[in-house]
Amino acid sequence: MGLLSLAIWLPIVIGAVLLAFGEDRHARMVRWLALLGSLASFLVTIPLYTGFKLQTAALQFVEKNEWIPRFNINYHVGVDGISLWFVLLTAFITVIVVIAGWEVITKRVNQYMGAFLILSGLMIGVFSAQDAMLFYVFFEATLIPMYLIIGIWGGPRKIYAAFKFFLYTLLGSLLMLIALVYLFNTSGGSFDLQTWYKLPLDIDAQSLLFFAFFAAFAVKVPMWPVHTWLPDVHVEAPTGGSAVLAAIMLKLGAYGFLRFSLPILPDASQKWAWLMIALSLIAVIYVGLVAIVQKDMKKLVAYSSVAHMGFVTLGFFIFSDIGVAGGIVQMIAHGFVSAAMFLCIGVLYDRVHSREIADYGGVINTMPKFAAFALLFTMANCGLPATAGFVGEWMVIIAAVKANFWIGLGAAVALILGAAYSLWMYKRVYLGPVTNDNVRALNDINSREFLIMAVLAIAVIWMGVYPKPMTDVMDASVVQLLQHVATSKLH
Amino acid sequence: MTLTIGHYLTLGGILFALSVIGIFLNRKNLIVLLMAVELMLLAVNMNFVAFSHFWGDLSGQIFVFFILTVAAAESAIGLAILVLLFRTRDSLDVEELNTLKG
Amino acid sequence: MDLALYLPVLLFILVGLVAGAVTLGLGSALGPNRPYPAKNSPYECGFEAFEDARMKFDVRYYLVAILFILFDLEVAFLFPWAAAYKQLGPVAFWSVMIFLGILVVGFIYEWKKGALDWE
Amino acid sequence: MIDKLSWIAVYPEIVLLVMTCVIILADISVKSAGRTLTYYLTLATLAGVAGMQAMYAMNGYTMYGFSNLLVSDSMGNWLKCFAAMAMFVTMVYARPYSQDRDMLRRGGELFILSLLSLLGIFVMISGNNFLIIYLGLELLTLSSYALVALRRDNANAVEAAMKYFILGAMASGFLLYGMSMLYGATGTLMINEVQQVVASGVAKQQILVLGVVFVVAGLAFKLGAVPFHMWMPDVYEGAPTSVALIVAGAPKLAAFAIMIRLLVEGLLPMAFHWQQMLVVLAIASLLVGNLAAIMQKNLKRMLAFSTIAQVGFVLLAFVAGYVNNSFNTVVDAYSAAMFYIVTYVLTTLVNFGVIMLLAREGFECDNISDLAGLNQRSPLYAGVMAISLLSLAGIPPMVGFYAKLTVLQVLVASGQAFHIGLAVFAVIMSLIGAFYYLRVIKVMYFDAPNPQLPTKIQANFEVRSVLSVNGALVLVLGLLPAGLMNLCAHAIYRMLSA
Amino acid sequence: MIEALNAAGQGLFQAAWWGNIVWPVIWALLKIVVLVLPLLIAVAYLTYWERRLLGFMQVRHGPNRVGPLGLLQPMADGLKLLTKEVIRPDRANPAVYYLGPIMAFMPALAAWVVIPFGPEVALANINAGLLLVMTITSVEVYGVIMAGWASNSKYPFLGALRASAQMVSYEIAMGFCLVVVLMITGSMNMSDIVTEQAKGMFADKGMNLLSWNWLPLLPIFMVYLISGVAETNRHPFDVVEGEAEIVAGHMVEYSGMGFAIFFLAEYANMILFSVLAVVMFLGGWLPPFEFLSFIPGWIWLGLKTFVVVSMFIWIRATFPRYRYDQIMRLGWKIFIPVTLIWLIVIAVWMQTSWNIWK
Repeated sequence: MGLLSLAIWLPIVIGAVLLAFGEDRHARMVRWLALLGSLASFLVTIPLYTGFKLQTAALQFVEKNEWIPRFNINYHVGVDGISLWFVLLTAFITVIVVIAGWEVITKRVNQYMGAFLILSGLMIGVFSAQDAMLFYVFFEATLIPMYLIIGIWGGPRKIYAAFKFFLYTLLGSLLMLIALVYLFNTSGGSFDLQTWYKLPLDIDAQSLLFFAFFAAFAVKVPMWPVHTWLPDVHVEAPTGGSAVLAAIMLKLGAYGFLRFSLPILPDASQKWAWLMIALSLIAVIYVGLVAIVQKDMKKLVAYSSVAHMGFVTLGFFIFSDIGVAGGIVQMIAHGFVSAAMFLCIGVLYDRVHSREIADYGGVINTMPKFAAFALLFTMANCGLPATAGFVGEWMVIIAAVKANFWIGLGAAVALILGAAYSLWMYKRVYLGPVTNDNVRALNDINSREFLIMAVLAIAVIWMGVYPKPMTDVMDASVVQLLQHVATSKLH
Repeated sequence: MTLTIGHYLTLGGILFALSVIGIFLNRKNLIVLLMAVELMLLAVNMNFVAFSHFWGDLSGQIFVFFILTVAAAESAIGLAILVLLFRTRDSLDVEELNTLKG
Repeated sequence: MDLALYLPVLLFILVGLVAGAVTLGLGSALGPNRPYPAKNSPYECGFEAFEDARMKFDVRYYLVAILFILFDLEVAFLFPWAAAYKQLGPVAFWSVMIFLGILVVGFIYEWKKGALDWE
Repeated sequence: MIDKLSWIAVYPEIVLLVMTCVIILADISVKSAGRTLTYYLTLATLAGVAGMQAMYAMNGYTMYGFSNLLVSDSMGNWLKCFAAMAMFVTMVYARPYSQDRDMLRRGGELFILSLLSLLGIFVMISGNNFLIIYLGLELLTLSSYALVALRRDNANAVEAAMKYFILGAMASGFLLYGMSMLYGATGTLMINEVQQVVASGVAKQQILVLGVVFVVAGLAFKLGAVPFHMWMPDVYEGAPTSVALIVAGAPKLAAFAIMIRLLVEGLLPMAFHWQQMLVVLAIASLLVGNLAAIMQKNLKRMLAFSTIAQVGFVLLAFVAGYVNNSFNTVVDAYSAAMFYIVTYVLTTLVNFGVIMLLAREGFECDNISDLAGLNQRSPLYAGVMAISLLSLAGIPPMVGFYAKLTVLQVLVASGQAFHIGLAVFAVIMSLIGAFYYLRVIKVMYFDAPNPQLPTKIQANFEVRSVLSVNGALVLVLGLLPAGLMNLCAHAIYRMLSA
Repeated sequence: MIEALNAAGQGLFQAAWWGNIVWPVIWALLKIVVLVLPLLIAVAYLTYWERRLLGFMQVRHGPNRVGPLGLLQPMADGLKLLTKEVIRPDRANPAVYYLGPIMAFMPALAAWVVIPFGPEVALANINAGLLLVMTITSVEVYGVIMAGWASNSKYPFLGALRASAQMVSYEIAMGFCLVVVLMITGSMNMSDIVTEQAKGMFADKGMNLLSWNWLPLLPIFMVYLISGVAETNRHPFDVVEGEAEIVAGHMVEYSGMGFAIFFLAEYANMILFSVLAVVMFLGGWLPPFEFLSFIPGWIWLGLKTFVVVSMFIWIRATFPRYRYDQIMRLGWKIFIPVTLIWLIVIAVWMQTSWNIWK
């Protein structure tokens, strides 16, 4: 079993083992086991980075075994520059989430931890699958643990949220399934992505397929106007669920564009790029505006996620190396930042049990350490230089300006909006005098929370200051991707 | 006028149609329903015998033999269920078969 | 097969029916007809008939009817076999032995289950 | 003289028959409330027969017996093997439930009739002649009618039995009428001869079409396709759950088999006609099944409508088999249908197993709300149920996903725009389907349990272990579906090339 | 002479196109009348004979006033019944009420169509004779059920249920008996059944008597005779009309000719079952010993039938009445197993080299 398989299956197996613990009297042991498991899973992914060969776009750590020979479906996994960081990010965030749920979750701990570990393995599977059906299986399977996480440990309207999440994403992916099957048939019986990259397709077929993929990935990203599930789900999901959702699950969609839409359907991508760019701009500007007026912190961050993901898709569909790379960097940065933002809200929510901005004020007075971290993450969220958020956003804006001034201008406006809602929220929640007794009674973060915050803070700053390791890894793959996009597949 | 295969088939068809109508339109008595079911099988027998004669092939008549058997077994079970039904609800009215619906 | 041979059968059935009907008709015609309510009421030991006579009755009668259908059918199955038994070899023998074997199993079962008891 | 091969071909059936007779006689002396002896003999028989069928299937010979009346081919053997296994599992689940409901005190009819219906299934699957298929079918359905009415003091059960009986008898009538027309058009009852005659084009087309129409209608009745589905919800709801499972499980395999035998082996040259009918049936089934299922409060009724919807998918696979006189997708299509039906049965067993497990004495787990908080009462059973429901919804990595995938694949592969449209339609319908399956999961996981119910769920060792294995199989086959898929493909390939 | 008559008749209608249809009908009707009239007389005198024989057995006279030795008694009875009122209860269903006795009477007559009076001498010497007998006699139960149901009165209803259940039960045993006879004969033709009995080891030695079916099929013969008694609801199986219990069973409400027809049907059935027993088991028209073959066959048939009928009456005089549960027990738990076992015995016998029915 290769390293990559280990990264996929170790958390799943550990998660399954956790599920076998029936009752909550083993909670303590379950927590430690989950932590050890997630740490182990994270450690397994480290060699993927250290052993990764730069300057090549080829897949690495490839494993290919027969899985369903009847449909020529293979267990084919491998990472390239695009997916490597997501694998690491996933494993990393899982550790954070396990720690974050340490005390908060008291009922059915084993299922909570197990679900996150399994989810982590499945998402790593999505990022490393090189066979379309394998990708699809992992992609869909992630819905199940997430559905349960939202539904069991979520807020008051959890059921609505869970259904909305599941059915929205399922609809999209079912259409994608037909696209996959169609590609399977036209490629003469293969689900292999590398084969599909070489597959000639006429423009009509490409367009239809493009929209089928669009249905799956745009919902997942989520792009405007199919983003409406996200705020609902974020509001109701438990903190850990929100963090994973924002940090990783949204990336599955954007990653799908890179793996499927762009290289398989270059002509359709070019043809419909205007639409994608338009939707992305609407996302960043309109959704940014929507975010400003939110009264609920989680909703605000959720809308900000939509806006940030708009940057990502914008970067992708400009088809320049800096744009695509910027999008990817933005995704990773957003992974850290949004996870951190949700965890911050979780810290407050655990104490006050409210997410209304109006219920807070002057938190900095009672929780100084926490407020400092929160400030850092808020800055990162609005893309301040030297934080993680800066790098990706600027790369995308530069690419946009190069391509078309007006697009660039729109993106830049979005940056200002981002600053506006992030900082305004920070001001209302943290700054100023203490407004009510709830806030007065707050205790500062404990060592466990401090640990999480610190780790995330380091990551955010490091990404902002020294993003080279990331861009180095992805360069070759991005170039190759753009070659795919540039090569017409029309016969 | 000589009898052709068509006559037999028409008769079979009429019987079959009658039984189907009997099953769908009958709203009064379950026994009639059971009789309609039997009539349906008889219509089929008509066809089989006619075709068997037409082709000079005995297998059709063997089929009829078995259909008759099965029809008897079927009516035995049908009657048994009917008795149970009558015992549980004192009525054989088709309209009253409405506890199960959704 | 000569269908003409069956003409007497049909006629005889008709004659049977007609004979019955004629005697009955003669009886009505020749006999007096002086009805009155007491005479025309159903027979009952001395008192007025109450409730419908077509009442619920013992379920065992149904059971007998159902068992009869099944057994009579077995007999009907045996008829052609028996008619041809002389010409057929051991195959016929064994197939009917299997048939009867299954029948016997069912028979024993219903016997032991008390389906044949009338006490 | 009957040759040896004939006997070899039906050896498992003979064993089943003899053992059934033995069990009938043995049951007379059984005194225990749970019919212990009958039960274990039944299980042993089922296991033995399943094993024999598996052996036959793996040998892969195609044997014709009794002047070609019967055929024992690898497809049939596998189906029979699965049917026997399904019956085995059903019996394990059914015993505690039935015992609680006083269905075993008077006699072991539950087991005996189940064995007889399995024999009917076997005969149906083996039938190479209209007569044999009909006889098998009747053996199956007659046993089923009696089974449904097994709780004779329960008004619902008896009403369900009556409805089942009337509609079932009518279905048989339709099928027979169709068969008589086919016989009239071709002059033979042998399925392969029918195909030859039809292919040669001598037969009268109108009579043939009439026959096909009635045969398809009869089959649709048996499968429960809309608009011939009326009996299914009532039977599922009214019958004792153990019997509902007997009706819902193994017989579906037989229904599939006779579809293959009649439509594919017998009437492939008429594919154009029956496929048109099946399209209508499939669309209606998907639509009605899924939409009606949403409105159900009764769990068993919901499962009935979900079955109807699943049947729609199976029919879709048949639609895509033989398109434009091309045999390219034939194997794919019918093996997809077979895979679908086999996995469906596997999954249904889990559903009903859990329902029966939860239904304690005096309390039926009939309503969806009765499952509330199952996860808190027993994570294992909740998990097993969730897996099976997700499988029915077609969510990977459950096996139901691959079933849908194979059907979609063959629909798209047939290359017709219309078929791709059908695939899209089916997918949208399965999205609706996902909604009501998820609703059940929601009830199990998100709702609080009814405080009146015991927190612990009692189950004997057999039920626990079989249910766990059964549920795990839904998942494991989802992770590694290759074996079963190949098996179906081989079976269908051999059947078609024979 | 008969042939000549037939030919003359044919000639009579030859000219017309419908001659081919009408003459056979008339001819058949003539033959039926020739058969039915003596039969009805026989039935009438059977009642007389029954009463005389019973009287003799119970050491009393029986009817002896009307005519010499009371020989006109049946005529007087008939006349009396004919002039009695036919009552129909108000609640009764008229059509079915009147159809009941007719349906009971018809099979007792119609079954005679296949009875052979000599070699090839039968109204309809058809191949499916045995089957026809079985089906036509089964119809009788309809008469009983109709009468009981149509009367819409409790006693007839219960009586009809009992009677039909009983008849139906014994019909199974009887059916098995017929199957066994059929097996060893290989033909459903009644004439063949008789002629088959003329073969065999003893028949070759002139001892026809011992070659008849009754000997090898003794248990079947016994079952058949007793079933015949039960089928006709005769004593000792006459609980359906047991006076002490349910008055007169399904015929309670009938009076005058309605009752008379049931009565006639019962006696006609007695004769029918006797003659069937004779045909199937006692060699039909065959003489018991070869040296007696100068006596015409129909006389032998009549004699044998007379003996069997007398046995019916003898049974009545001898046995106490059975309880209903005993009747059912006898039918289901004794006769069916016995016939089944003997069926198997015969089947095995015929497979061995000792088969005497080759």
